[in-house]
Amino acid sequence: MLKPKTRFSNLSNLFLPLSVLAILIIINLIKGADYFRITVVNGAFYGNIPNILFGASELVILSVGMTLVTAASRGQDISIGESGAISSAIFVQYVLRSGNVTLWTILVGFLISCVAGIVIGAFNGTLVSFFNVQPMVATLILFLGGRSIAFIIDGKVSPILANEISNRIGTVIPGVPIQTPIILTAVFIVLVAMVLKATNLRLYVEAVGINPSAARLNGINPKRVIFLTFLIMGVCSAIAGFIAVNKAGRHDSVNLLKFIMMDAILAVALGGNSLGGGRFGITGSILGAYTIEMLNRTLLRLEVNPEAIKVFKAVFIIVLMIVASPVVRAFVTQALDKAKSIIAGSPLRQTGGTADATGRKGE
Amino acid sequence: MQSDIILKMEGICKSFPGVRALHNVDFTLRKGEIHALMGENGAGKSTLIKIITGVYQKDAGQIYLEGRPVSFRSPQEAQDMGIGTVFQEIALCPNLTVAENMFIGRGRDRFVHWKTMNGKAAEMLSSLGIPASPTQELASCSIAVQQMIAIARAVDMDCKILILDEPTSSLDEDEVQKLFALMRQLKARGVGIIFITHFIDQVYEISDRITVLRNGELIGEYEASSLPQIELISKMMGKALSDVSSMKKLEPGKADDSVPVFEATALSSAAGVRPFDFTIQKGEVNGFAGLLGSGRSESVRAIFAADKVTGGEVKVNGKRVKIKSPLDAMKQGIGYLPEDRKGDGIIDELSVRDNIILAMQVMKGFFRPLSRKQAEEFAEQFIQQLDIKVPSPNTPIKSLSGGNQQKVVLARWLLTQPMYLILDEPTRGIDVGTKVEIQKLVLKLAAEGMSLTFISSEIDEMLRVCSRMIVMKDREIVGELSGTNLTEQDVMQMIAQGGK
Amino acid sequence: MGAVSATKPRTRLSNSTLLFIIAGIIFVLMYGFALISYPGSFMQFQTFFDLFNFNAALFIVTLGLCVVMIGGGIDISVGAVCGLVTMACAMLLELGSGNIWGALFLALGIGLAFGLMHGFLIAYLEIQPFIVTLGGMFLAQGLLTTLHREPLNVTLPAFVALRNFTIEIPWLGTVNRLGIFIPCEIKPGVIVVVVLVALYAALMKWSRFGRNVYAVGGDRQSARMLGINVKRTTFLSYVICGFTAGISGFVFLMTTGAGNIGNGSLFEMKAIASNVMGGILLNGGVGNLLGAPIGTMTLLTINELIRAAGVQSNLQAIVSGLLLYLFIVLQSIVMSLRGSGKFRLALPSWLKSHQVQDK
Amino acid sequence: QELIKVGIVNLPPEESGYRQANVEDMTAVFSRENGYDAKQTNTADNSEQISAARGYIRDGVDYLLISAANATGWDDVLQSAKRAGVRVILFDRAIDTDPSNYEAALLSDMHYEGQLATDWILNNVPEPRNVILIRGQLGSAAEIGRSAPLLKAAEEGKLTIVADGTGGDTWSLEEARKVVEAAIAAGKDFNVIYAQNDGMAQGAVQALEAAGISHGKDGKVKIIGFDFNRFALRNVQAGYWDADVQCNPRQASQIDQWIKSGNIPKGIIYQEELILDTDTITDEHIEKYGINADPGKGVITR
Ligand SMILES: Nc1ncnc2c1ncn2[C@@H]1O[C@H](COP(=O)(O)OP(=O)(O)OP(=O)(O)O)[C@@H](O)[C@H]1O
Ligand SMILES: Nc1ncnc2c1ncn2[C@@H]1O[C@H](COP(=O)(O)OP(=O)(O)OP(=O)(O)O)[C@@H](O)[C@H]1O
Ligand SMILES: [Mg+2]
Ligand SMILES: [Mg+2]
Repeated sequence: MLKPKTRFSNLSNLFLPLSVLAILIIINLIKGADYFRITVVNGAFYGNIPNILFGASELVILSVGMTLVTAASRGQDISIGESGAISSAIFVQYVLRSGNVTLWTILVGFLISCVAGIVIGAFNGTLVSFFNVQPMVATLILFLGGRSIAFIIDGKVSPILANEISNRIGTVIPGVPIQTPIILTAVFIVLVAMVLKATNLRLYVEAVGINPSAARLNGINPKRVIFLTFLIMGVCSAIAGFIAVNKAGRHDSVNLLKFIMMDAILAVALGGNSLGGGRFGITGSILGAYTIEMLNRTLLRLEVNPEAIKVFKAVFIIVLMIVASPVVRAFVTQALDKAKSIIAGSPLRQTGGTADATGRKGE
Repeated sequence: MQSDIILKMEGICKSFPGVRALHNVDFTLRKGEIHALMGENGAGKSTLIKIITGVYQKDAGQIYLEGRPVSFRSPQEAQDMGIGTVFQEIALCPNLTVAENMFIGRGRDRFVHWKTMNGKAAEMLSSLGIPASPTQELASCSIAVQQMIAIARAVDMDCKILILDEPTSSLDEDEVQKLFALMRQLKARGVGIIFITHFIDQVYEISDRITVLRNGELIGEYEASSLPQIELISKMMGKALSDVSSMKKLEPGKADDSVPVFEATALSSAAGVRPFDFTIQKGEVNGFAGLLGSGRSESVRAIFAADKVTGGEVKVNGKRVKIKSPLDAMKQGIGYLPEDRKGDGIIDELSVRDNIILAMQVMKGFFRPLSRKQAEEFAEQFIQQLDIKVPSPNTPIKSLSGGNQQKVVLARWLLTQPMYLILDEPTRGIDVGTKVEIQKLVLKLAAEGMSLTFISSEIDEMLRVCSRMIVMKDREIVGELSGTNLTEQDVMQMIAQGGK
Repeated sequence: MGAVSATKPRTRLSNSTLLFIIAGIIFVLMYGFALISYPGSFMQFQTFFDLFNFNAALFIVTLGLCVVMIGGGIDISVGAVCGLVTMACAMLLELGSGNIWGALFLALGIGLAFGLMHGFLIAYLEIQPFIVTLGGMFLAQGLLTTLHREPLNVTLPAFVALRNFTIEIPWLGTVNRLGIFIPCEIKPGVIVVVVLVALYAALMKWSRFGRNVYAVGGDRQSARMLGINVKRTTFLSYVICGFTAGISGFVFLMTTGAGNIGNGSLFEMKAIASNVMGGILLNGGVGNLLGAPIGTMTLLTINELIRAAGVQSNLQAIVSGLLLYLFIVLQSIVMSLRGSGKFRLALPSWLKSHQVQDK
Repeated sequence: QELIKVGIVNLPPEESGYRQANVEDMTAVFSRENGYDAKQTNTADNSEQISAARGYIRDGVDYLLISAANATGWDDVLQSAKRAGVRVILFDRAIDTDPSNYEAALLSDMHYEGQLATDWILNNVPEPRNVILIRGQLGSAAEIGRSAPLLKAAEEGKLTIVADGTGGDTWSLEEARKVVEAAIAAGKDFNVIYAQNDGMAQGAVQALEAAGISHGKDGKVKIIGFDFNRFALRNVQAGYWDADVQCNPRQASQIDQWIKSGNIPKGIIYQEELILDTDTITDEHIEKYGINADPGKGVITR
């Protein structure tokens, strides 16, 4: 009796991202029926779907981190792009200075950049958890100054990462039909799923996000949990930076991952998560991230005039959020219930008023 | 007769996903009467109140206010129509001042007259003897004071109907009497009062009529004078009379004097308790007695390191240990059920299951999560054992009734099988039947060797389970009482004398 | 009966007041430091007035956002709306009818329209404010590029006169390098700022609406139970914020005299930072409206300090970030010193229960 | 010897490699050794720039050098500079104001750059010329200037714009890539990519690579970038791209010369800029005019 109920509630948590995705797919299919067509180019799959998966990889990774930060700290990290720029700058410097580039160099460089990400996360996390500064403000500092730091690390030029291995990480490995960033993202998602499975991260984060005071009285140290989420965010930024810089082949401290925090936050919200913290769903955020990528590409596909592209994006976001808003959903559920009960001929029974129609999030 | 009825509810139904909270409930309230609404935890009392006041929308049924059908869509509308309410969970704004909390949302004035408002508030606070100043931020008041402020607010609202949903749950005897005096005044003025409580004595002391709900259904409406206590209880619980009467007798536990499980010397905390000494033996049940704000909660919070510990020494099982955080305390086998359920107890959006396993899970450690199956089993076990009314362990705890939430928090600590368990107002908002069950449970645990500290604003209840009472006044321990024949009188006397 | 009052309640400073005082002290300290370190620049009164003269729009935006933030919300579209208004008004003045009043109404109208949209979606449809206003931001930016992509200077004489209008304070001023005495100047925008500050401060302190905003920001759930129309209060706070952004756009145009894509960019971030430095927290329910201008002044003084100190180009952003860091940490240390007693994180903000109206 | 006091209002060096070169150039030339007491404020925010300019005027500098984030909104400040006897020289970016409000302006002519590139297409690509236009940040001086000649040519029927996209507010490589990917997915036939800076050109090329479409000297699609990043020039040199248009960031020595000689010209002076393609490019060009890191001869940046 419990099983189907759980599954149902899982689905309803993903109502928002799935419905948005469905709408976008329909629009794209109307525009051209070949939307899902996949061909093979240079031994790798090519088509709209691979493009979306490829393009969204950094966003997906960042939105996972953002989900955790949001859930625990009830605020958002707006310095993720900067943090990615800094850690990838360090990666590039390491690789460039090590002379002969081998897989080993790249790996060590990557690990070093992850450490850098952790340091940045620790900086933000300290402010948020130990100094009680609100996340958006705490991370504003790096948001403003971070690119300068990356730039100085870069030696004030945009260094070029012209080596074969980087290129393969950014594109495809010969013989593997899927672009490397897609694979890396998939590995990342699996790792996150494993971490969530093997630890109490979810329970701790949710408890702290919902009621820090109660969490503390149950032996959880809210400061440490919040700090931890920022460390994880740092690692996520480092990974995203790593992928981005290998894709680009050049470290452009100015533009790398710029303004991506907006999309990441949007992904979290589109995933059905509350930006006010508490319960969270990683799956939703991941879907949300792909949805945003698809939305951006849909606007291009519809050949919206570049001047108006933001207007369309805004209208899309607003309309989607209205459709999925708790009030509208409650209204629809009610109407459906009514219809059902009329069909069944049973007496009227409504579930919930607007008041308790919660757009449930989580799982 | 008809004109006497100010509120009439007919066939009220309300369902939440998975729960039928109210089914076909009728209720009438007359002018100038005090009408008790009784029922076990989760019977639907608060839900009925919330429907009257427009917090929830009813699924079916009709409400008549002074004969006219009404349907409030928000508490504001209800309030505008002369319904004053004190909700079960304190609904005040912590960031506003005491005076603002008493007056905000009332009246149609476009502007705030601070002077007048503070003046009026000060008057009311002093007339009710509430220890708070009008300009104080509400957050700095204790729960009990907040509750009294909520009452003061509702009472002051020149209303036709006053609704009090467990207003006395954290008040002590004195405050309750003050409240009753007020209620009688209002009653004399013709106000209809709906009164919800789990204290049977209080019901009989003040109410004229009683409506009993059980599992969301109306059991009946009775004149208080013609319904014997025992019968009321049996109607609430739906059990035969014989079962009920057997529950009253309890024997305070006997402590095993040899092993002091926990020992503190000169313990003090940043929340302001004066340094105090405290010991508890294996299998002992003791309690802190005192008036509102005497520092009972602060003392036990210091033991559990819930507030920052600022000094003192602690020994567990004779060994010196450092307890600097709740986790340290938990690792030493101490458990603590806080008095502020909403703020410190429940994690409201998490499921009942997660709430039950929380403390145990934390003790197991970050890297060793319970399997889903195991968690489910634990949850089911306690849902059964404590008779928690919940559609499924996956239900978020916030949709439970107040009393059932309390049971979940209790279950959480029982699951950790602590050596020493501190219960600060564990029976707050718990119905009579369960209350007795909990008292029994406490004694049973003590018999099994657990040490417990039991704090309750009902001295009576403490006397029933505690073998030793530590009496507090002004955040200081003023004395200790022990023995089997303690009476409320003894305790009150010690408080009055301040130990000297 | 009096037994309860045995312990006298201690009336403490409220969080709002304390934060406000900290903000004030930080500003005074910093300005004092600036006066001592860089007298060449800061000893001129004009420097102080210029903080307002050229940033009047930012001050105004901050005020509007402050109301929303006290109510526990956020509006990140303010900068974009401000920018859109400058362009729309510039177009009206330059390419359209060329009526200043018309432009003013257009500015207010645009601001109001955004405010109404945000307010409705957030309050009545219960959509998360960040997302709604992110949408609003994209919409405003998109409309701006759609309207007119190129910069547009307003040359309408009446408007140029308004733009150039300054109030001179004849007894204050400095002698410049040509030996001419230049009196201190105040731009009309500053007056708007002063008036709005007074108005909004009064609104938040003495009006029922203002107090309701505090209540809603403090605990949304309880506010509803206390009989406050939470939805309307939220709605109005966004309307006010949007409207204020409209005003700020017009004031922006009045200062620079041109519509441009970059106008008002990143104002939302600066306004949030200003408010937080002024002691208005994003959690809601806490803050004094007067903190908003003080926070903005602090932020602007940081810029001026960096300029006066001649910080090396590559380090400017970092230094300003570090200063921001310093102030925020200072603020937090003061707060935590006082709150060290009890562990009480601020009550969960309404944000959390945003989708859930009832308990 | 008295130092000449100079206030420089510039964009932040982090904005681009171009800007970094510009800022460094300014810092190097207007140094104490060179007889200047100069301060530089770097911000992309117009109101901050205006505030800074006012600050320098209050400080009583001799010269105020401005590279404006926004071309408009400066009238008031420039007039107060005039009143205070501060001589204003604009560099790199124009300000849309009456020429009497400043002494001289030494600028990159974005429109001219766009014209160079458009002419190159008209001369080097045979009909049909199907162009994908990837704009920079909409409304920026560079975007407006570099778009205009191409749009005009399209209007005159000399070429067709088959897709018109933007790299967004950030001149983003990824956005540019998406623009091209969308065009490919839509089955557009194109043979020129006109990307308004080198980074976006790089993104566009990545999209082509992934789709297996040939480009460069012997390829189907001609690639044009702007800014003279050294990596871009190397790509042109290697025949991986086709052409790149210069945008010269080094105005400082010219201005220095004007100031020192006391002979400041009036009005707008445009810097000389050039376009290089696979045939005309030399190592010397890359060495001398390029900006940013040099990946080395023969190294292409994918
Ligand atoms: N918002 C809600 N969502 C889902 N279920 C709810 C909600 N509110 C109440 N319920 C359910 O309705 C039933 C009645 O709850 P109610 O709070 O009215 O009980 P009560 O009689 O006040 O109990 P108590 O004495 O414990 O306060 C309970 O089973 C509870 O779980
Ligand atoms: N943060 C605080 N700062 C200053 N005083 C406080 C603070 N919190 C509580 N107090 C005061 O400390 C005193 C002790 O409160 P406490 O909650 O311990 O009382 P109590 O004896 O447990 O009574 P009850 O639990 O019935 O309210 C009260 O006067 C209360 O007002
Ligand atoms: Mg109840
Ligand atoms: Mg207590």
